[in-house]
Amino acid sequence: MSMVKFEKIKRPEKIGLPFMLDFYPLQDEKYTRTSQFFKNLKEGHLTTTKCKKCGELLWPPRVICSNCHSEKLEWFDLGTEGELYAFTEIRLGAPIGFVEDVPFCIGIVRIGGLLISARIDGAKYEDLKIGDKVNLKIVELPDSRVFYRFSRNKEQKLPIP
Amino acid sequence: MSMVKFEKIKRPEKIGLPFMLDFYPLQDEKYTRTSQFFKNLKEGHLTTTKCKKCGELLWPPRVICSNCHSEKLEWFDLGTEGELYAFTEIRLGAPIGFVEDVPFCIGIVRIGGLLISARIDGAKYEDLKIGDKVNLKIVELPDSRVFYRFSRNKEQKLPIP
Amino acid sequence: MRQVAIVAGGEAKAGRRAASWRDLVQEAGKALFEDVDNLSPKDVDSIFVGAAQPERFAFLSYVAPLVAEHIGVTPRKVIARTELACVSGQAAIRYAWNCVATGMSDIAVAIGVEKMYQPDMAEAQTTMTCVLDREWDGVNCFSAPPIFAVTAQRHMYEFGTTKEQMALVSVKNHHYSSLNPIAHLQKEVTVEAVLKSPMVAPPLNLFDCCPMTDGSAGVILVPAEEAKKYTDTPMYLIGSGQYAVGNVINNLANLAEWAPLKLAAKEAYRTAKITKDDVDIAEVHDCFTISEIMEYEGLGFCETGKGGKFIEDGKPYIGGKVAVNPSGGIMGCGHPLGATSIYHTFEILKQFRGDVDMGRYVKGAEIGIQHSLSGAANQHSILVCSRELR
Amino acid sequence: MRQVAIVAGGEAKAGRRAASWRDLVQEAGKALFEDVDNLSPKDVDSIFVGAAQPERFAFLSYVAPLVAEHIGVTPRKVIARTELACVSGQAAIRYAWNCVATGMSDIAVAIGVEKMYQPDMAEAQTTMTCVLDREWDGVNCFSAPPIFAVTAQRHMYEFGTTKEQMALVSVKNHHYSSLNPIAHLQKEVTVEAVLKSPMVAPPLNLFDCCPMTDGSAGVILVPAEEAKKYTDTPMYLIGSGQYAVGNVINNLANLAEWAPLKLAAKEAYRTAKITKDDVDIAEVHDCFTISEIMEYEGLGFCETGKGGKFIEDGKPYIGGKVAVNPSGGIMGCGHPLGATSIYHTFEILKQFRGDVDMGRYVKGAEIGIQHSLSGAANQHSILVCSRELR
Repeated sequence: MSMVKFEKIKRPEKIGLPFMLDFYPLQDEKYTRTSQFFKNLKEGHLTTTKCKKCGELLWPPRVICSNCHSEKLEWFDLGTEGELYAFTEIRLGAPIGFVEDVPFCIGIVRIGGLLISARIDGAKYEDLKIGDKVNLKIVELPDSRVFYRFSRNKEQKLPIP
Repeated sequence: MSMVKFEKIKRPEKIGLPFMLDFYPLQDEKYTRTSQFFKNLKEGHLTTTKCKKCGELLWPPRVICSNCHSEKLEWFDLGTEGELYAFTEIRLGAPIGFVEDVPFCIGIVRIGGLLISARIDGAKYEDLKIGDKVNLKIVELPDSRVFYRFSRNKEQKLPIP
Repeated sequence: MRQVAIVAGGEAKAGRRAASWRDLVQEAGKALFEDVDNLSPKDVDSIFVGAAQPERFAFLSYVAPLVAEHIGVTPRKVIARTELACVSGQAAIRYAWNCVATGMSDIAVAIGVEKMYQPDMAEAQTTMTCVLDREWDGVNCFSAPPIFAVTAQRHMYEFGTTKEQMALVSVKNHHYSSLNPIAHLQKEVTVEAVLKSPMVAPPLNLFDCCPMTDGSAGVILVPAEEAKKYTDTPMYLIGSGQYAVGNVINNLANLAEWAPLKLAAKEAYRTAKITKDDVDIAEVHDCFTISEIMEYEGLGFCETGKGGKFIEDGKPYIGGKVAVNPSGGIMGCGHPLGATSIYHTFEILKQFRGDVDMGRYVKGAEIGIQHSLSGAANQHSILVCSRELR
Repeated sequence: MRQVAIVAGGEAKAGRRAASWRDLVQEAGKALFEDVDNLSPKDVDSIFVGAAQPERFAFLSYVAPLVAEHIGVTPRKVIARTELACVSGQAAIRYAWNCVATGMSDIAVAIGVEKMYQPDMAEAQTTMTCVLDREWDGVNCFSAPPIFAVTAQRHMYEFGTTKEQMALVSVKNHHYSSLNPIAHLQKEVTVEAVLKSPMVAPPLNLFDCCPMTDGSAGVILVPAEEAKKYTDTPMYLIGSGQYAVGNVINNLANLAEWAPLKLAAKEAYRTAKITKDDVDIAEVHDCFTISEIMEYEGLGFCETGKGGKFIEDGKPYIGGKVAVNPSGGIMGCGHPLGATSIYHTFEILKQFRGDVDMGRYVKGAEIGIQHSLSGAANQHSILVCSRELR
């Protein structure tokens, strides 16, 4: 036993949030052919791809129409007002990066003919009901990525500072 | 566009090394039925399980013999001296947690009838050859976990401070 | 093409286990071969491993050879892991079945494993969230409880299903699991206790949700004509159905009605040459109470929207119209993702053998179905098992 | 039991792509259906997805339904993902084959995808390291280059194989890939350039190693008797072999001789009713130069230990004893893990059709094998493809 050498080793204690725990999509054109979606979002437009050939509205955005395999797609503006199709509130079990936000509402919003999941800001669960109008809202991450949320109209109607 | 609210959100910049990037095994009996292996290691013994029924030496340690399915296993001391069966040196492409150590040698050591992979300390690639004797060495992590390595005899023979 | 039988099963105790994934696999492997005569690991030529996310839950990929190695099998015909989230285990059985049917394999093990407890449960929750489209739905925290919460909300909204009806599923399944020694949860609950348990994601309380569970279970498949060499009580695979629509929330068929389940059931009954009325035991995917209610509907046991009344009327109990989850289901036994379908398939074999506590025994059962769903309930898989070769 | 044919293939350009995994899948899907007459995504009843580690490389699990959704397929018979590390794609084809053979599926897509480039390459390297037993070998940084480095070291030690012989593999495969428009690397290399390239893990230089690659490729399988409805030039699956020993380093058969490969090859030739001498094209797993050398040996093209001399003597070139990796192999085309075997299977179909650059065309080929290995080369899988139904 005295023959065996023991050595203390060190390791980095903290690391940046790794890719495999970072929910927000990579938005740079180095990583995705649909980076235009995020450019549009930065300008306040929630868009998706629509097939010019067969007319299919595709969500999430595509590079090829999954209905007819055409590459002729165009960006379609979904507008800024949606309607709550369903919702809940995260009270237990949030993933890393969202634990600090608990409780918060999430829901499925009917907008522009689609059903899109999203955070619903500006309301508690008890304040919401199916059919409520909600408005597009855009959040900016510290690293300059963006993502969409919705907020209940009440919040939305306040003047933006 | 003026209707759309923009909001900056924050996220934690650094997190502890998550489980899914932490190579060293969980050693507590809350997580493994072979925690005895690590207790033995803390006392300077590299051990594994041996089947009392069929005599099979099992690596890595088991709770059930994979040869005869007996649960009657005993801890077998592999000794402290091994022989290099093969080796290389990590010069490019080390994983997270080991990047700082580059370059370092790793190898396959013949010990106690087994072939065990391990870090080989105390030598550069050019210093080593197949058949070299290497000695058991135990490293202690900041969180009190332990793991085994081997080192070339030369290093081993130095008095331990 | 050969017909195929399951001749043995084995399982580790399910639960929050002080054990690693490889400990669990060894326990299931030992139990599996103790359950069969004249057959050792060395006779097995193929292994089909069901595992959902070992890459994250266990920081380990390529688990199939490690599983083989730990239970003493040397695959010389077929080996791979199958992943279909919560249905990974049934997918493994399905492929084993096909490979034995074609003759590519003669003796196959299908074994599932999942180790879900890890030091940081927020990390495990993160992992659960990448089962939905991580970039478009997972990012909004739609993991299992929230997607089934909105499903329940829509079912309540469209059909008037009540929280009390949902709670009855939890009460029933905890009752049966209290009689099942391998179950994760072995305590009965009351409707009141369900309704008073902490709210996870409204309208789902904690006892509307299955627990996080560690576990492993396996079965052995052989050609039907060989089955009696190994056991007096084999179980035959006689049909199956599977159907999937898109998993992105926008592309789901409907939240309140599971069309893919209806189509999978239709195909399962067609291929097995049975009707819904022939089903004696249904081991179904009760990951949440609302799921089982919608499965009564989707499997044709009652009309769409009437699932709540179906349990209120006592129909899915042993002695009722059809025994649903006499094992205790996922709600009571737990949900070690890659192993769940295999635990439930083995349950049907144990029922056929009469090898269960009499308080949860379905006497005289001839046909059992094992149903699993995955993702946002966009995909449904059904196996039809028969006590007799048909 | 039905015989099975591959009637079409499609692939995304392999490389360091400015594209997400879902972009790649869409590209492969479009190419796949453009390669076949009278068949649209809506005709496909089953999808078999090969993917190795999307949970980590793409932070996404349960990719099978997403792949289906993105290429326009609604699976109504069979769907799952298969994972067997670098062999995930061939495992997908194997299951598709069995399911079409039994009749569970009539028209199946097997499609593989892997997106390997991500913002932090050290994170990707970490992910590569959990393919070996993470807790006992991965922890020591035994990922792909080091395990093949020690393999090369032992092969050199036991048989006198030289670095120059290994470099010839890289030279050959880069030459063929320079003629392959979908290949990741399209520049030729010299022996000198290989030997002077940066040392990754001695004795392996950078050009002894395949690159990290993004890619996706698919094939369509139908019953042999239906094949001519879709194409004049189908390719038939006529045999296969697979063999695995333990993946923990201690439990490998031997570093310098791949016994599992020999056993898999024997089974593949037996089931296909051919001998090694019938093989015209061998698309083999040249993840490292040493791998291809050991595959000459394991596949029976030369004696054990003589692989180095085999290439020195010009035998594995087009016009030699057997055309090995006329696609450019993994070395030249790249290695998007879950898609690799499918790229190579499609290559054999293109060769049979004569649909490749004449500089890498194997004229008159009748039999092609697709070999893939995984982990610490503990597992080997071989598919035997024939231009004619046999």
